[in-house]
Amino acid sequence: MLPELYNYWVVIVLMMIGFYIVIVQGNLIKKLIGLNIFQTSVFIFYISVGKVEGGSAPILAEGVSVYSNPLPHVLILTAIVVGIATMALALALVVRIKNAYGTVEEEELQERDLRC
Amino acid sequence: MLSHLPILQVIVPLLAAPACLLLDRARAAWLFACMASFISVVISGLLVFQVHQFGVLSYSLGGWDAPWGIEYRIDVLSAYVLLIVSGIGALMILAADTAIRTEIPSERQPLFYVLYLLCLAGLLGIVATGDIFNVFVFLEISSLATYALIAQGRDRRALWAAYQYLIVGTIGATFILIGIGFLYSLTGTLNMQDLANRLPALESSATAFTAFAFLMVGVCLKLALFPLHLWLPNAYAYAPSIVTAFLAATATKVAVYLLIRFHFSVFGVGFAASVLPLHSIFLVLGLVGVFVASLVAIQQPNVKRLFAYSSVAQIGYMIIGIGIGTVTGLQATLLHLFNHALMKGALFLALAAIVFRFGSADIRHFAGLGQRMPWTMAIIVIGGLSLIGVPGTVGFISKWYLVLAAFERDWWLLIIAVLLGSLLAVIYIWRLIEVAYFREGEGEPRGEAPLSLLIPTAILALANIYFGIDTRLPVYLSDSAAQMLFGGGP
Amino acid sequence: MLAGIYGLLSASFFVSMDAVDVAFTEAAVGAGVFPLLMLTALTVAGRYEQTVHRRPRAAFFLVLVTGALMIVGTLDMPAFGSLDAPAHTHVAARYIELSPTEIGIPNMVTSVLADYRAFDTLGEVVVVFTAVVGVLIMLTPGEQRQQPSPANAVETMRSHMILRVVSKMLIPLMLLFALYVQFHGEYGPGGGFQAGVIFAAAIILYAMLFGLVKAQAAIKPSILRLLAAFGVLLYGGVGVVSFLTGVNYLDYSRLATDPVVGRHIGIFSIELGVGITVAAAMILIFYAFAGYATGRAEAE
Amino acid sequence: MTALLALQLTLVVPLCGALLIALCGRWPNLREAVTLSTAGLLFYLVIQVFGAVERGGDEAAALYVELWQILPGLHIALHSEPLSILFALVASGLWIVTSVYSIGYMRANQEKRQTQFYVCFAVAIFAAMGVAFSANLLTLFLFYEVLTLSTYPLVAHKGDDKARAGARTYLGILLATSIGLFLPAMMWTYFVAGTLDFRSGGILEGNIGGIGATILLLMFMFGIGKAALIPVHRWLPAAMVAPTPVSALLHAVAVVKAGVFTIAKVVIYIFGLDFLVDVPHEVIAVYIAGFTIVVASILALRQTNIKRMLAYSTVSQLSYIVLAVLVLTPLSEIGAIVHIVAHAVAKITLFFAAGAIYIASKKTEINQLDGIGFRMPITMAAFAIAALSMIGVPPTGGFVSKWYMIAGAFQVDSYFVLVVLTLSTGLNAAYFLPIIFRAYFRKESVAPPKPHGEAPLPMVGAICVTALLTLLVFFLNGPLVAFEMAVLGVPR
Repeated sequence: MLPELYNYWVVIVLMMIGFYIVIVQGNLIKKLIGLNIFQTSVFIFYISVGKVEGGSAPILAEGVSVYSNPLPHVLILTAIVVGIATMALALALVVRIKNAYGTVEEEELQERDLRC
Repeated sequence: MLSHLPILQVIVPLLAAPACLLLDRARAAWLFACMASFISVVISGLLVFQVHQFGVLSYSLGGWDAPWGIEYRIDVLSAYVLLIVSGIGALMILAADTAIRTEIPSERQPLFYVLYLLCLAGLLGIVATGDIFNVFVFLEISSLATYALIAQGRDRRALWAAYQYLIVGTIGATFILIGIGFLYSLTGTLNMQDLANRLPALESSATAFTAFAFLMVGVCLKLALFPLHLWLPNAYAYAPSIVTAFLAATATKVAVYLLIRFHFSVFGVGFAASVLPLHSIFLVLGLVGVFVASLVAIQQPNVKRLFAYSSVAQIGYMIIGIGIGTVTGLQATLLHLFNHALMKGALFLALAAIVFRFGSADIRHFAGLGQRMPWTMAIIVIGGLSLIGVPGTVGFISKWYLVLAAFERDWWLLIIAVLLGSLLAVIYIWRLIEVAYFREGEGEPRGEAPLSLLIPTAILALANIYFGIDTRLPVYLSDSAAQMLFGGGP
Repeated sequence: MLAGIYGLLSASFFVSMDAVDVAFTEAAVGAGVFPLLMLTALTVAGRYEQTVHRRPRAAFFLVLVTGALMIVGTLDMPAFGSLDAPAHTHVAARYIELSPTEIGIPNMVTSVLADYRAFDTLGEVVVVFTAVVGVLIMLTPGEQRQQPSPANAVETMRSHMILRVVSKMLIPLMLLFALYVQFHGEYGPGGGFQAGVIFAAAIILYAMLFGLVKAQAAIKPSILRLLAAFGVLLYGGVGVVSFLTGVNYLDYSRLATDPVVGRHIGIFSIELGVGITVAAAMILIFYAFAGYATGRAEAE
Repeated sequence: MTALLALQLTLVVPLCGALLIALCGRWPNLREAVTLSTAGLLFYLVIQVFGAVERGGDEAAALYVELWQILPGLHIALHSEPLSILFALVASGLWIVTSVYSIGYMRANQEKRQTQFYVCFAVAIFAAMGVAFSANLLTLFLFYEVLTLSTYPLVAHKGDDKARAGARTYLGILLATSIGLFLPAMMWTYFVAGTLDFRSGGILEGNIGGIGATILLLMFMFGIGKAALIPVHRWLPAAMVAPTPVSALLHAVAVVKAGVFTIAKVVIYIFGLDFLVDVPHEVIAVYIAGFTIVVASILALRQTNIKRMLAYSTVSQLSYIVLAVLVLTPLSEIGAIVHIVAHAVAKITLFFAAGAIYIASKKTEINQLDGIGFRMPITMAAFAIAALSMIGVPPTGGFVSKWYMIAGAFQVDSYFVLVVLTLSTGLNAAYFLPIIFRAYFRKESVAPPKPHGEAPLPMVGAICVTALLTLLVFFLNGPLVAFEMAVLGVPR
């Protein structure tokens, strides 16, 4: 079973690293990088689901009978775009936060809020 | 054209948004947005009627039948929620023009309306679609719009709140995405109906269980179910008042809808019970949520925050309703969806009026408000009574059904707990009333809020009373929806 | 930088999973847009940081639980790459078998993306649109608005003669390539989104070398806004047209007498919509960030 | 006009009246005219309904109208039966008198916001009518709350800190009790009984037993805060800050009467006498009521301010009614019902008198009253009559009701009740007689700055009328009692 599933497990490890960073990191930008890793690994997970042994890219071609599953690819195309859109928004937020607070560290943010 | 209503419901606001950007003048954008949202109300009304007439409406996009194409599927439940969301959305946009005048600089206002419409469209899309991945896409549309909207609050903490919400929300969405991935790898389909047909065979599989778990956690993050509620109070407290009002009245409702949809329609009632004691978990979390949140609410100096916590508590009630696990319980939840939208809508809009006058919703501004803004305060009182559950208001109806459901189960402790919960509500409402009516206001006197803000608020407040007396519509819809959900698939 | 490398890595991974389209996109996004955004953000936010980790243990535990749950979840999953997994046999099978004849284009990803699940893609475009509006509303300075003057932070590269010459030649090529990707999407990997990103990249490069002001003079933000909105409307409009032809939303079959041709037209036009919106959005986002940065640079 | 129509109009008329009053606010005379005519019309309508009930038979039975169905099993419905018609008569009748009186009072006192005053008053009457004619507990609850909310502005009328503090206690206690106890008790009742309709013989029998019934009974007794049992009585003295006509409204016309009326309704039509007899420890409730009577009387004894003293006397008098209701014998029920009327007319007289004294001489303390009897003979005469009624001396209404109470107590030889009644009678005498004594048999210690006679005419007129009523209750008790027998299903 392990050889069959190792691929997923690798992905999961990667995913969890990202997740961990998101939770633990105090620096807002690093949080986002963590989030990005988290999401990307989910994409990989999907693509792995779509992989077919000995299949080739799902573009019609002569002499190819087995194609990989196009559906996950489509979903992930969408998901990637969603991800990058989220990132853009998040970074814009960070920029504004930096401007308003003068820092992008969670601790400092909180204490500065307490002060005012 | 009538046959296209399901999709029109979503694309009218969806396409109105970019058109709104083209206008690029606040007033024009506002009028346009009003038009679009009122059209969508009409559509949702027609949809309710159609569903009532012909039963479930299925609309296959691009002409590809499910499961190959994306299907829009309107049953009683979705029609009901669509009605709530679009109705509230329209009322809020009415008030928006005045409400944001003081809160958002003029050159940003057109963009504000664009985002508002996008958010509305996203929420409607989540409810209307019958395709589980499509849910994810529209969830993100509404979420992104929401983050941006929240960040528009004047207090810089709004930015921080928006960021937190963004992180939590994205994690939630990703969890849902993972859940979908598992489901797909297990069944090879994304259509809810199709899933519902294929899942029972795989009930025992660990993958199905994991998918279920991830979907539930993801939704509960969005739903701000205790203890995952931490993002909500800040977001509601610092967002522009109108945004708060809109979100409080719609976003959480849609999240509850998703919960119910996944739980009952996709996986089926039996599933959860077979793999884990979900209902008892819901009961416990709901109860704890009600009490903790209410207790915290009592100590809040900022009234917006106070009602934000009370929202968390109310969500607790809805979850309890699901946790009871009977038709009546579910009906109580559905009723509370409707009723809570009305009361919180009225309350937060009233707060918007107060913010409009005082610049913040701090409780010290409430001193002497009974004389200064009699109408606004009267509305707050009505909303408060409704929140407590006094007969003659909608709050009573939902409480009534909740207690009824508990009674059918002979869970006296639960009944007592629910009633105690309402007593906590009495306490924090009383705090407001006391300050507003029994304390002299200091500072220069300020007048009543402008009519453009007051009228929508009043409409909502009256709705609180009207639907507390004439309960036929919500009771009928929620009843048939609950019946259908327990009868099986969507 | 690291992020960029990570992006490239995952892209290459996608290739090995023969998801060329995804790989292409990820390459464009993960290695291109994301790091770029990061950098611009960093120029504003500054590099300074203190490394405090909050409640690492609790977090680690949480992560562990989640991971374990997922591992459990995978246990009952069909073996990796197995042919007969339901994922491949149920819905996807039809796409692979029938799409060439139904849609009549070789790239199945495109046909699924732009036809079977076209509505998802509409949603995707709207997401991009939402993001750009969100960025604009957040980075449009309020009342205290300053025009970025020629002397601004993003113009540091002016001095590099070689760079400018090279890129002068490069930029037109990129634009051409973008167009190719745009219209060739039906046959090879690629499509509206990728094209849009590349196009945007070209403009952004231009902006970096010749300064934001020049770039904004060349391509006005106001026009970009219109384009961004127009793309979405075009996409949605196609659906509306299919109403008028008396079929369901986004059903292209009646756009021409022959359904297949109709679908070609439909796909072509929506891909165009995607491309326009994405390109405009990306450029606008960059403008917003850069403009904000310079605005603050002057404020200090 | 059919009685059924009249029944519905009793709700419509006061509301329209309130609306008109609000519209005519700018022209005082017109406004007062509207008030009076509304009051008169309402009284006429109530008489119509009364007639139907009096005639009995099908017509009386048909006096039921369902206005609305909130949920299956939850109706807003009106019904008229002897008990309710009596309350309605008292409220609507006294409204006329009070309006006349308050016109005099408000003008003589140059009160502010008079329009608001009259509007709220009308709304309060509307609520009282609703309470009287409600056919089930839910309807009653709704109007009960309306009554609370509509009287709040009246209590806070003066608008200074003292008034606001009083109003706060008033609203706080009444809302808290009704929402915290009354509402849950109501829900409980529905869930066990499956209905909330008032049925003779009660609806709880066989549906709830043992200690549960006792708890439910106590929840009702304290939940109905308007009945002012100790310890939820504090709102009543607190509300004394209000202008005198309002005190009259609270103590005689609507509010407290609504409280005891509700308790009577609950005991008679929800529990049912026969069932309540079997309820364990039902006697606890009796003790609470008795305790309230005695303690409140003692407190009244220690008051120096006339109105506060009257307030405490009300507290104790209310518990007479509750006590009598809980003795659970037909005779005692009659006593209770008659006492609702007797106390109403007597207490309103006392308040009117107190108000008159205040207006004429600005005196509010008991020890200032030396010799007042010679300056204001009519007022004090009325005061004396009412006081005697409070004590229970013939020929006043108080005697009749007390008589039936004692008789009822004898039927079940409940000596506790007898002791309480005699004791409290003594106490009442102890705090009323001194006033009369001062008024007539002491010389004025200091002559008032400016000599004064009686209060303005409308007030004196009103006082005479109510005093007369106090006597009438005594002389006309026969038909009254016979009529009320129907409440207990005793055929006439």
